Amino acid sequence: QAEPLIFERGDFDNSGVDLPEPKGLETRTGGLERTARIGLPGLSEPETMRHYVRLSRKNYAIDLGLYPLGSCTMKHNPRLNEKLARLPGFIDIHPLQPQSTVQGAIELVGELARWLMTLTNTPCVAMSPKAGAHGELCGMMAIRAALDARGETRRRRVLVPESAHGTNPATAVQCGFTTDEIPADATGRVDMEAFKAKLGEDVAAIMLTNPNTCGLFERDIREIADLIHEAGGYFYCDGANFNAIVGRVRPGDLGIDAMHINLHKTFSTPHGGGGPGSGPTVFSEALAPFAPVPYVKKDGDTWSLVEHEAEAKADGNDPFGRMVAFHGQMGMFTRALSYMMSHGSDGLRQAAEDAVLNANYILARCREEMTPAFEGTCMHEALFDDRFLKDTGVSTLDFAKAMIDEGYHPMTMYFPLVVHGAMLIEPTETESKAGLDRFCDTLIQLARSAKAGETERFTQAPRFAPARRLDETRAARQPVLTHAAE
Amino acid sequence: QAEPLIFERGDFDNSGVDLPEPKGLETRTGGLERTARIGLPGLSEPETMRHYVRLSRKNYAIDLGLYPLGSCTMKHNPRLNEKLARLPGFIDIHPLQPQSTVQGAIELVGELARWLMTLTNTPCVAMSPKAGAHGELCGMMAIRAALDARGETRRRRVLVPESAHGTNPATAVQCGFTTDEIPADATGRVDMEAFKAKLGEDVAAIMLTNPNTCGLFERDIREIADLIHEAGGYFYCDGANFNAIVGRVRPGDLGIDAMHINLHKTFSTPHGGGGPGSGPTVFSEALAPFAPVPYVKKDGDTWSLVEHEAEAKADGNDPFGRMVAFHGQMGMFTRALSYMMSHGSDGLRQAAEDAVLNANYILARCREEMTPAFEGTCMHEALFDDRFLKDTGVSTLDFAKAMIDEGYHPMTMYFPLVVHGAMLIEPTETESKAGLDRFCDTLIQLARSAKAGETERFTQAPRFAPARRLDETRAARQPVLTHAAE
Amino acid sequence: MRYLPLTPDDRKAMLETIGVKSIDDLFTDVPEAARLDGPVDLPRRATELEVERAFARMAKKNLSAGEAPFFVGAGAYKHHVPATVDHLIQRSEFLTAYTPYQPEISQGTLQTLFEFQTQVARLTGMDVANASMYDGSTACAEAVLMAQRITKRRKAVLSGNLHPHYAQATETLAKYMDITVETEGAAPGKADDLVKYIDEDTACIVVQNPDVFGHVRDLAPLAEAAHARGALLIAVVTEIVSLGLLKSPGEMGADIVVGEGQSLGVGLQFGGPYVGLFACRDDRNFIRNMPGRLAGETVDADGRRGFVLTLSTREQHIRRDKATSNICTNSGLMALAFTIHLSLLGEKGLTKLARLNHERAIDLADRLSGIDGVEVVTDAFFNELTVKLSKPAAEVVEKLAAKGILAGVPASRLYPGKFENHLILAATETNTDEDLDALEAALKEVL
Amino acid sequence: MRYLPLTPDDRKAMLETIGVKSIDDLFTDVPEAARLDGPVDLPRRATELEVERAFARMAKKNLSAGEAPFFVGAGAYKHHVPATVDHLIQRSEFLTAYTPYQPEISQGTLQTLFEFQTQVARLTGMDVANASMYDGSTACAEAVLMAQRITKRRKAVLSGNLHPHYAQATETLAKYMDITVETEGAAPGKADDLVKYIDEDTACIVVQNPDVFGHVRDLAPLAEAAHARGALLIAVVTEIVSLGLLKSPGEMGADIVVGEGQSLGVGLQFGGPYVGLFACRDDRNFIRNMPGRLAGETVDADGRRGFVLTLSTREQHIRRDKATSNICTNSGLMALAFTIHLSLLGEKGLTKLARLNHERAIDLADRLSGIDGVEVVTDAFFNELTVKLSKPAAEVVEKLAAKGILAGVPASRLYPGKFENHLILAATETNTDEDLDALEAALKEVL
Repeated sequence: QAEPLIFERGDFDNSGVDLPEPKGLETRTGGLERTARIGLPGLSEPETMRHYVRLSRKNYAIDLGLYPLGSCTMKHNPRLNEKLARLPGFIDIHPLQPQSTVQGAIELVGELARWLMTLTNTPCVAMSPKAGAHGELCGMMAIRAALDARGETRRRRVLVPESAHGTNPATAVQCGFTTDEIPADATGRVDMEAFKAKLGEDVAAIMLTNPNTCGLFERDIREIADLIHEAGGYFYCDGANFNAIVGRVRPGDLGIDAMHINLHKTFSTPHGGGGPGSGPTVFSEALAPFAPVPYVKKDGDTWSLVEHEAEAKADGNDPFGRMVAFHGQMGMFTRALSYMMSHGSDGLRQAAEDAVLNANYILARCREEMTPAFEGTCMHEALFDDRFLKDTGVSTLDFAKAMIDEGYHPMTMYFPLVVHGAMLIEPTETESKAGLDRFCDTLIQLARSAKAGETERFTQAPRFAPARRLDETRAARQPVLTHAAE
Repeated sequence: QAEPLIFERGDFDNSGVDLPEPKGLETRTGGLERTARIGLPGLSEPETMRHYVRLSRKNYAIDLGLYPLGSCTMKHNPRLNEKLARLPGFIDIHPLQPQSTVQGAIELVGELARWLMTLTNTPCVAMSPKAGAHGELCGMMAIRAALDARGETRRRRVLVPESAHGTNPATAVQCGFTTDEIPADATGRVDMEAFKAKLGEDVAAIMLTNPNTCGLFERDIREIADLIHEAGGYFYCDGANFNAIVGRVRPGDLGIDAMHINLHKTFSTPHGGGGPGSGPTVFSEALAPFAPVPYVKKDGDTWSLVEHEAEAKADGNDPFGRMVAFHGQMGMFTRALSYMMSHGSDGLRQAAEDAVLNANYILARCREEMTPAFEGTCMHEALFDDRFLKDTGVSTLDFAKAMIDEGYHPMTMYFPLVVHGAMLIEPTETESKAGLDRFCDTLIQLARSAKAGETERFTQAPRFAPARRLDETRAARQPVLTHAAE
Repeated sequence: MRYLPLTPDDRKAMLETIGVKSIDDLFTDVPEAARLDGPVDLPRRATELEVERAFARMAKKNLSAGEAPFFVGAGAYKHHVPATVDHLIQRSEFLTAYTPYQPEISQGTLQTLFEFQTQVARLTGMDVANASMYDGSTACAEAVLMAQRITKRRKAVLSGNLHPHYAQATETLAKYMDITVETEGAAPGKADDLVKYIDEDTACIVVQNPDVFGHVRDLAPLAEAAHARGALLIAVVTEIVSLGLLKSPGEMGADIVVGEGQSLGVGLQFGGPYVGLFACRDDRNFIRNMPGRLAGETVDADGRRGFVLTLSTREQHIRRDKATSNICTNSGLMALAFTIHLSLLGEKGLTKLARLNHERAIDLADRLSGIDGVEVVTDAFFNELTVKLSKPAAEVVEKLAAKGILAGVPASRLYPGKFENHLILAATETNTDEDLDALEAALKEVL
Repeated sequence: MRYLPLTPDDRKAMLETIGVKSIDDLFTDVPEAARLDGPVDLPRRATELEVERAFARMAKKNLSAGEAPFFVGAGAYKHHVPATVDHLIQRSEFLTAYTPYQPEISQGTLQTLFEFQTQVARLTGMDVANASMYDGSTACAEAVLMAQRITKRRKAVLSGNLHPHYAQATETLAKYMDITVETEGAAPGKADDLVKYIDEDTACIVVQNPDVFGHVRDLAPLAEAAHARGALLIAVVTEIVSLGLLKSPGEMGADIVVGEGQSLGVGLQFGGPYVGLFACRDDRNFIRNMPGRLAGETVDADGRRGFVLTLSTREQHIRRDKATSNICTNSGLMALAFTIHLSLLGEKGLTKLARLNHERAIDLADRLSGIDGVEVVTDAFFNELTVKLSKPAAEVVEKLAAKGILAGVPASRLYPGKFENHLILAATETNTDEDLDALEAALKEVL
C-alpha cells in the first residue's frame, strides 16, 4: 500500500508537539525575523507514529533475515548496545562541557582506543573520523603530512589495486595524490610483479584492503609492506574487512602504517539505513605524530582531550589538523565498546573464525551449482562470478532481484570490478547453520531454475516486494529531489 | 512465510544469555534437585531477535492502522508513557521495600487515585484490581460485603441488561449472586418498565454499562439509580465506556455506587496483545468502607500503603479482603498518569468529545449504505446491524474478514447480542478526519460490493493476510495446546 | 493537543456532516444536572517536558534496586533481564495489538502464546498450560475454584507457609463461592503438616514450594495423601527460576501448578504487572474447567498451520454466568516477555542461572550464620532464606535502608504481629560479593 | 557467546562439508609470523550484567545536562526530543537496514530521506538538499570544495566568527586540494567585514548565522557583494531551530546552505553522531557537483511512485578518483530522527519552539546584564549570546561546574589564548526560571 508523503498528509497548522505559549516579548534579532511561510506540515503524534511505522515495514533489515551484502558486514546489532548508549551519562552530555564533568566519557573513549590499539598492535589511534571513508582520509592525510614533513614533495602517486573500494582512489585524490591501479593476479590477489614494477621515487603509498574485496587474504602482505617501505612510501590498509581476522591477526604485525576500522562493520554498531558510521584510524610509530586533534590523554587519574594543535605540539606531536567539530561519534563508541567487552578477546576471535567458517560453508555448499570466482577457500566472503548463468538470459542483477522474492536481501553485485558479474556473499558470524542451509538451498534452487530456463522468474523479479523494479534512469535524467511546493 | 516454533528451531544445548560459571558448591536443597530434562530450547540472541520480529509482523496493531474494535477502545499509545514507566525509580523497585524508600511511588499511586476520584466525583478508589473484570469483581464484592454488613442475606439477585458484557453475569456469579436479564427497549437502552418490574426485596444490585454497549447513553440513568437505591440495592456501573464521557460527566453525579475504570481503554495504556490491564474501582460513600486492601494514605508529608485489614479497621474501614498480591499494576499507573497529565482536564474532555465526534461521523457517512441499529446519534461507538447484507449471501463475519483484505482490522462482530449481526465500530479520538474518510470510503465500497453480488470477495476473505481463515472447530474438538515433546 | 489529530476546521466540517450544530448536541442524552460546563478541577494539559519533570521528581524519591545492595524477595525477585526482551516487547506490533480475536492478523501473538504455554507446561512438569493469568496470587485463587469445580467438594486447605497475599487473595475470591478455606499456622523453616487436614470434603491442598520463608520441601508425600482421599494437590511457585534446579511440581505429583512468572522477563515494577502461570494435567475434565485464555494449534483454509484462541466456550463472553471465571484478559505482554527471556536462556541457561542463584544464597547463608545475633532458620532452600535476628526485623531493615541497603522483608510485614524478629532475604545472580560485604558489615553494626 | 549461533557440533559439521580439518586451515594465507596463537591481552567475554555495570560506573562520572542548570551551546544545543522519535529510530527495520541500494526493499528509508531532503530545502530556503552529511563541520568543508568545483576558483574566505572547529575542519580538508583559505579575526558580538576579501579568485565566502558568539547578521549585503564578483555565499547554520524565527539563508541570497541538524531529534551525545545538512540552489551545475547521497522520485515497473538513490555518477563507488567526494555514508539514522521530530513539530511547532528559545535567551540576557562584572556583548541574537566577565571565563565555568551548574563555553576553549574573559551561553526551551535563578546566584557569588 502506498504511503503518502508527509507533505501530502500533514496539516500546516497542526502539530504533534505541545509547547507552552510564548510570552510575546519583543524580539532582539536585529530585525531579521522570517516573514514568509516555511512550508512544513505537522502531524499529530498518532499520525506520525503510523506514518513511520508503516514506512519502516517497506524496509528489509537484519532483524528480519539474512543480509548477505558482501563488503558491508551486516551482522546482529545487540540491543544491549542501544541500551547502554542511552545512559544519560553518555547521551545527554555536551562535547564542550568542562572536561572535569565528563571524566567517564573521556575514559570510555580512551578505553575503546586501548582495545583498538591492542587488537591491531599499533601505538596510536585517531578517534574522530566519522565513517570509514573519513578514516581513510584521516590515514592518507597523515601520510601526506608525513611526506611533507620529510620534504618529499614529489611523492604523489598512490598505488591502488583494481579491486579496491571506490573510496580509496577518491580519498587519495582528496589528499592531492594521483592514483595508479595495480592489477590482480589469477588468484584474486595483488599481482606482485606489477606491483614491484610500479614502485618508484614518486610513490607515496599503497592502499590495500586486507582481507581484500575478493574475500581473500593477501598472502604477500608482509613483502608488500617491506617493499613499499623500502621504496620510501607508506602502507595504508583499508580496514573494511578487519572483521575477518580480529583476534587472529594484528594488522600492526603485518607492517601497516595506517588503517581505519569501521565500527559498524567490525564491532556491530547499527547501519541505520546508511549511517552514522564511525572510522577510528590506527597509526604506526611513523605516522603517529601526525594524527589529528582531538585525542585522549591520561595523566594519573585524570583524563583529558587534547583539542588544539598547540597543545599537541607541546606533547611532541605535529597533527595534520582537525577533521571534524568536537570529538567523534561518541554514540558509536559506546555501542562498539559494549560489543567488544561482551565478546572479550576470546569471543572476538571466535566471531572472526565463525565469520570465515560461515562464508566457506556457503562457498562449499554452492560451488557445484554456482561458479566461484577463484580457487580454494575464502575468508569472510564467498565470491562467485556469473559463468553459471551463461546463456540463461539471466543476469547477476536478475538473479539478485529473484532472491528478494525468496525473502532474502540480495548479495553485493558487480563488485569487486575485477570479476565478471560478481556476486559477493558475506554471511557474518551471526548466522546459524540452519539459517545458512536454508539460504544455500535457495541459492542452489535458483541457480537450477535459471539453468532450467525459468527466465521470467528472474527478469520479472521482484514481484513480492513493496515495490517492483524502479526506473533509475528516469530518476537520474529528470531528477526530482524534493517534493514540489503545493 | 511460516515461522517455525522455537521448539523446532532452537537447540537444547544453546543459550542466548551469557552467565558466569557456577562455582560448583554443594547444594542445600534438601536433595530435591531436578534430574530429568526440561525440554526448553535456547536460541542465540540474533536468532531470538529475528524469530520474534518476524512473528510480530504477523500482527495487526494500532501503530499500523485504524483498529475499530467497538467496546475495546484501541487508541494511540503514547511512547512518553513507555519512557516514563521505565524510569528506574518506578520499574526497578520492589513492592515490599520499606515504604520509606518508595515514597515517590506511593505518591504516584495516590496522585493517580486523586485524578480518578476527581474525574468520577467519588470519595474512594481501590487501585489494586488487575483488569476491568477484576475491577468488576472488586465492585461487586464490596456490594456483597455491604449487604452482608447490613444483614441482608436474601438480596442475591443482580439485574443485568441483555446487552451487557459477558463479564458482568460471570462476575455476579463469582460473588454468590444470581443474575436476571433486563431487556432493551426499542431505542437500545434499558427497558424502564421491565426494570421496574424486576425490582424487589431480593435485588442486590444492577450492573449497567454507561454509555452502554450499543454506544448509547442511558438517558434514564438517574432514575435507575434512584429506583435501585429505593429498592435497597446498589448501582454497579461498568466503566468500560467511560472514555466517551471523561471530563463531561462525572459518574458520581449519576448516582453510581461502584465503577471500574479500564486504564487501557480510557487512559491509553497499551493492550499488549491481550493484557496487562488495570481496573481501579471507584466507590460511593456507601461502599467506600468495604474497599479492599491495600490502599494509599497520606499523613502530613508521608505516604503510606495500608496493607492489612487490622490497619484498615483502625481507619474505620471494613475491607472485604485482598484481591491480589502486592499493590496493583504500577506499570499501568505510571502510563495512565502520564497520559492524564499530558491531556489535563481540558484535554481529557476534548478527547471524549473527539471520540464521540468521530463515531458520529462514521455513523453519518455510512448510514446510507449500511444499516444503523438504532435511530439518532451515538456516543463513542457506531452500531450497525446486518440488514444491509440481507440476501447478499454475505454475513457479518464475511464482511469483517473482507476488511482485513482492505488493510483494516475488523470491527467488533456479533456484539452486543441484542442486535442481529451486530457491527460495533469505535474509532476513538486518535483518528484523523482524513483517516476516517478513507475508512468510511472502504466500508461504503464494501457494502456496495456485497450488494452487487461480489460474494467471493467476502466469503473467501481474507486472502492478503498472514493466514487464511482458521479452522476454529478443529482447534476446539482436538485441542493441541502445547507442542508435543520431540 | 499532541495526541488528537482533529483540527478545529475538521471538527466544524464533521459536525456539519453529522447535521448538528455543536458537540453539545451529541451529549443531549446526559441528564442536564450531570452535564459539566467546563473542565474539572485538575491541572490543564502539560507538555512532554513538564510531565517528564513531574515524573522524574517522584521517581527520584525512590531507592531503586539497582542503586542498592538488594536482598528483597518474598514473591518478587530481582533478576537481570536481557536488553533484547524489553526491545522486543516494545515492537509496535506486539505492544499495540489487541487480544487476538482475529487470528488471521494475530498469528504473532498467537504463536508466541502457544510457545509460552508449551514452555510453562514443560517447566512445571505438567501437560498443558494456559495463556497466563493476572499474576501468581490470582492464578492460585483460580486454581482453588477449578479444584472445586472438578472435585465438586467445598474445602480448600492452604499451607501456612503459602505467601499470605496469595492466601488472602484466595480466601477473598472463595469467600462468596461456597468454599471453606482452612489454613495451618505459618512455620518459618519448616514444612507444615497438611495431611491431617485432608478429608472427604477436601477439594485441594495448596502448598508453595519454595515456601514464603524460602524453605524447600518434597511434595510427593502430600500428593500421595491428597490423591488417596480424592483431593487435588495445587503447587504454587513464586520463584520460577527455582525450577531450573529443583524437581518440578509435576514430577512430585501435583495436579495443578500455578506460579508467578515475574522473575523471567518482567522485572520488579513495584508489584505489577506480573504474569500468572497456570498449568495442569492433560485431562479432559481439567482442561474444560481451566480459567483464562488458551491458544491452540489448527490449520487455515489453505491447510497451513496456524493458531487460534480456543475452548472459548469456557469463557465469559460466550458462557456469561456459566463461565469458568470472569477473566477476559491475560497478562499478554508480560507473557511475551517471559517467553522471550526463556527462549534466550533455554534449558542450558536456565539451569545455570538457577545454580548461580542457589550458590549466591549459600554464600548469603554462610555469611549470615557467622554474625552474632543472626540465626539462619532455613536449611533447605533455593535462593531465599529466613533468619531470626536478635532485634525486631522491621527496625533493622529501616536502619539498613537508611544506609542504602535493602536487606529483605521482615516477616511481620506479611504476618502482622507475628515473627517480629524474622527476616526473609533473597539472593540472586545480581548480587555481588560487595553486596554481601555491605550487608554483613551493616548488620554487624546494627545488631 | 550469546551473539554467536554456531554450536561446537555445527562447527564440526561445517568444517567437514568444507573439507578442512580445523579452522586454522582457513587461515593458512596469513603469514606464519603474524598468526596469533590465542586471544590478545584484553579481558575475556563478559555477561550483559558485567558490561552494564562497567558502563554505569563510567556514566556516573559524568554530569549530564538533565541534572544541571545547563547553558552550554557553541554548536550543539540541548532541546527536548519527543519520546516518539527515539522509539521510531529503534524500529528494527530502520535501525538494522543498510544503505538503500536495493530500492525495492528499502522504500521506507528512501521515502523518509526524500521527506528529509524536502524539509531541509524548505527550512533553509533552498531548492534541493542531499540526504545528509556526517555533521555540520564536514558539510561546511564539502561546501567549500563544491564551490571550488563550480567556480573553478581557488580561494575561500571564512568568517572569523565561523565556529573554529568548522573553520579548522574546512582548512584541513582543503589543505591538499589547492584551495587557499583566508580568515578574518574573530569579533564577539560583531559582524566581521568580509567584503574586502572578495576578489576575482574567490570561490566562496563562508559565514555562520547566528555566528559562534550568537550574533545574528543580515547576509543579504554579503550575498550581493559575493555575487557581484562571481563568488558564492555559503551560509552555515549550527542551530537549526533558529530558522523557525529568523529569515532563512535562502531568503538572504545564500547559494549553498550547510548546517548542523543536531538540535532536532538527535540530542547532545557528547558531540556525535550528529547530522549534517546540505542544501543548494536548483542549478544543474550545482546538483551535479553536490557531495553525498541523494534520494529521488521515480516510478516502478507497475508505474507506481517510488524512490531511489540517484545521480550516483557523482559518487565514489562509480566515479572512483573523479568523484565529488569520498563520502559513502550519510548520517541516515540521525536524518531520520531529524525528519520525525520536524514532522511532529510542523511549521506551527517549530516557529513556536524558536520563539520560546528566543524569549529564554532574552530572559538570560536581562538577568546577566544585571550582574556586576558581566557585560553582554551580543545585542542581536537568537538563543545564544556572549558576555565579557570580570574574570577569566574558564575559571568561572569550572567553579560553577563544581556547584553543579554548566554555565556555557569559555571563548578561550575555542580560541586558545584569546578572549579569556568571554563566555558563550545558550538558553533553550528546556531552561526553567529556576535554572536562571541558580545561574544568576552562582555568578554573583563567583564574580
